[in-house]
Amino acid sequence: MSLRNIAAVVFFTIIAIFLIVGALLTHPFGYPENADMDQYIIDNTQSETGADNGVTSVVFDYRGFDTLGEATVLFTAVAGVIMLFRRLNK
Amino acid sequence: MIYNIPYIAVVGLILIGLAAVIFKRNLIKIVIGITIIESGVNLFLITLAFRENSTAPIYHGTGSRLMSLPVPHALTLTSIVIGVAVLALMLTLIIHIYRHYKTLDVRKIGGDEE
Amino acid sequence: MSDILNTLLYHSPALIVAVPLLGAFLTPLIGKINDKLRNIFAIVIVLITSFLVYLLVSDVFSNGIRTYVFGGSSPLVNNSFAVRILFEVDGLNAFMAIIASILAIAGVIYSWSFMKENTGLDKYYTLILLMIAGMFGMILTGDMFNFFVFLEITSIASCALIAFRTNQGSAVDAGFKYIVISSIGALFILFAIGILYSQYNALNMAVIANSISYGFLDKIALVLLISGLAMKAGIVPMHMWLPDAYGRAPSSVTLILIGTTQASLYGVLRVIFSIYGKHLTLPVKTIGDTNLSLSALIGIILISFALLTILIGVLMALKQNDFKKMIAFAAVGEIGYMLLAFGAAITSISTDPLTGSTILATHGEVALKGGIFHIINDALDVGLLFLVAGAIYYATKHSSLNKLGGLARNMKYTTIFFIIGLLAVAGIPPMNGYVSKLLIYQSTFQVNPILSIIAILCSILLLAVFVKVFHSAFLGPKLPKFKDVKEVPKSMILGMGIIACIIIFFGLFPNLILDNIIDPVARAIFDYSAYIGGVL
Amino acid sequence: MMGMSKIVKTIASIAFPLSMIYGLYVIAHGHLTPGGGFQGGAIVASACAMILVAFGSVWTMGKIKEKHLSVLESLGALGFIGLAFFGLIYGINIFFNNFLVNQNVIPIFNEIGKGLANINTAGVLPLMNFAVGLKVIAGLFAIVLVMAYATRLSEGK
Repeated sequence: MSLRNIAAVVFFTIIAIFLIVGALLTHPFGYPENADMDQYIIDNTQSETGADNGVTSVVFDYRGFDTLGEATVLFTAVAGVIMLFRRLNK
Repeated sequence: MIYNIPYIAVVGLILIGLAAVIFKRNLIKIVIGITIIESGVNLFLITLAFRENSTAPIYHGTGSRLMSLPVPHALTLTSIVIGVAVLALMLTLIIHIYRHYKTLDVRKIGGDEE
Repeated sequence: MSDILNTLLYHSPALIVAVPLLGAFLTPLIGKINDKLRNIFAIVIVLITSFLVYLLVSDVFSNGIRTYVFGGSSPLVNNSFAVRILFEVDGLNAFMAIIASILAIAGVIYSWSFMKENTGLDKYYTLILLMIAGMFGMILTGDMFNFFVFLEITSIASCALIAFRTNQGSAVDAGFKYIVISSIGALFILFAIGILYSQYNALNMAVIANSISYGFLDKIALVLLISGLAMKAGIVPMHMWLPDAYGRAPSSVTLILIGTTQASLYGVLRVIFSIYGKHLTLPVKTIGDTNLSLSALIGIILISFALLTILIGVLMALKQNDFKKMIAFAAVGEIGYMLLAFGAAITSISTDPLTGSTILATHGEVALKGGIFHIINDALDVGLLFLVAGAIYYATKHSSLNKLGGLARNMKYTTIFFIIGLLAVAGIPPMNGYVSKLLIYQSTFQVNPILSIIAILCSILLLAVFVKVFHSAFLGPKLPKFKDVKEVPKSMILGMGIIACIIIFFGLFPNLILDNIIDPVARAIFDYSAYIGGVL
Repeated sequence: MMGMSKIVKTIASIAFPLSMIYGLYVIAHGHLTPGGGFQGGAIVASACAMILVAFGSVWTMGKIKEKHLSVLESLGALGFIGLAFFGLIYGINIFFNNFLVNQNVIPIFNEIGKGLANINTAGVLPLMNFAVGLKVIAGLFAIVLVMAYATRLSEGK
């Protein structure tokens, strides 16, 4: 075992302990502590955005700018992949 | 306690992925590790959305009004698409690395060949 | 006329991100028509964006925080939670936007001649514009998840651009390292966002900052956020990708990459000072009689990482043989200086015994100013050096120091720009680096004298490194193989000239900058209640 | 890859239109039923990828080039950001404003869903779904096509 491996194991164990304790402390599954924002969206999705699908109303209306970013991520990946497989000489 | 099992599963997935990234030497395995971490995080977001006895957040006729939270669904959707984009780019780079070095072992790549 | 300007100003936070995005989507179509038109189009898009940044910044510095809600008119519903995404621009955001716009203009203009001989330029300009848009998005957003999305846009675009020279194995390798580190960092950040969302059911930074309670889960989120952002900012235990990525990418890309790194550093500041700002003076541990507050703990951790970063950056720069890699390690060292200043500032935060509000000691204020000023100085100085290295590569097709020599005779402008950059990075009086480094030495001396001694020594070593480079690359007899080397084309000189002029201006009138820009920014960083008040 | 046997080709060409229609259905009903532009686009793109696997990358590249796909993708992205920019002009003049609902810009779209209602509800949401769907189809197919074609070249050498 090299020094690098030992450091990696220590780092890994610390993260593991913290995350497992964190998992035990999270709110019980199925009972969110606080759901004001989401309840507002559920109650108002039909009247404010006109959509029946709450998720679509979040994706394209309430958080539409995120979706623009998401579409841009895909656009970036396509541009990157096409650029990396380009012909190198003119 | 029993209610926290989904979170333990999330932590398990994240730890498996991290272990693959830290300890594996094959580039493809590293990429698989990153994808597993990402699945763990997506699972975490989805578990946050669930409410006991709730339905999907879609109105159809006269259904129950207790619906699961819509925002984490939207976040997961975004994060899945981002994951696909990152995966495509990583595989592209791996193809190029394999063409240059004829190996996928991290210890054998990376030398300068001026 | 003023009507149009007012409308533009009102929409400017959205347009600063949307205009480069629109440009990026249009670039492949325009590239089909004509190559020159596409280059002009990219420059025009960046200039429009910079004009909008100018409008926004001048307004923010005079009138305070400005918010913009996407798709709705009011930021809050029922006065308690923010359903829609909103951009919140305070002094710190505005300051980072200035840096980003300077780097974007210089980078795009420089690209015109620098990249002329390559194929795939349609996609190159698309990705450059996407990177710029992502950088602005990271800087201006006030929403955690939106920050994550733009972080991913910048990291994917910059990864593809780092690997631009696919015929060099090391470039592809650098790109792969970068995407692995940055995607793991981004996943840490996403996980932390999930943890915060699960407790407060909010994604807006100001709303989270208002209701945060600093329980165990919040501590985990803090650690995940800072480590994820530190991976992207190139702080030492996770700096492995940075020299490779900076060194192997085309120089114009490196310039904008510096901006994205600093946007991640901005994220660290925002998380510590604004989101967790309420709890910075909370006592976390009692050792003997002294209470160790959270700010002291974070400050000490940051200072120790900063010292490691400075030492490793400078010492590794000493033994490099490749021009660009040497500058890249110097850039690692410079990141350490900023972190040192912020660490020193955070340690000096305490609770005022009379009023109960959090206050910053005098030397902490100086350190904060020095750190902020050093952000812009580092971007300009290291950026200029990278552009010079790119110019040398363009003219000679070599970047190894052993093969270069005697270039001063043929490349006069490049030599002058290199001298300016060298003096600025090392912190020699007439240049801007001197002012910020002096502030950092002065304030860290009050925290602990050893810190400032190490900082000064490393700065001297940095000077020694670059004098060696200057001697071996520019001075000496004219080498026969470089007989035909010419001065680089005009657009590259223009790109370098813009940055050099700003460096000299900052160096000659430091008080003007300190009073008008740095001072309000320092106050804005520290004042978390104003940031919360901008929304709630 | 030179394409697979005749049986695979026949089945793929029968299954292709079916999965394509299914994907387009998911895109069109994104605001009413589970699904949307991304999900439906991924379905259509995987139908295209099935054709790519069955017939081989050379044959597919002869039918459609990645340049054309790239242009299509740009058009989809432009449609999406264009709809966002229209929000600046109509209605309450905010970027990303859903200007067709509750604001009487075009009366026919000014309708609100009442439990799996008509397709002309929800204002700009269906239009954005179509734009994103076009983008995702072109984008994912371009990635798969370019990767398949590039790896074919390296095997030939």
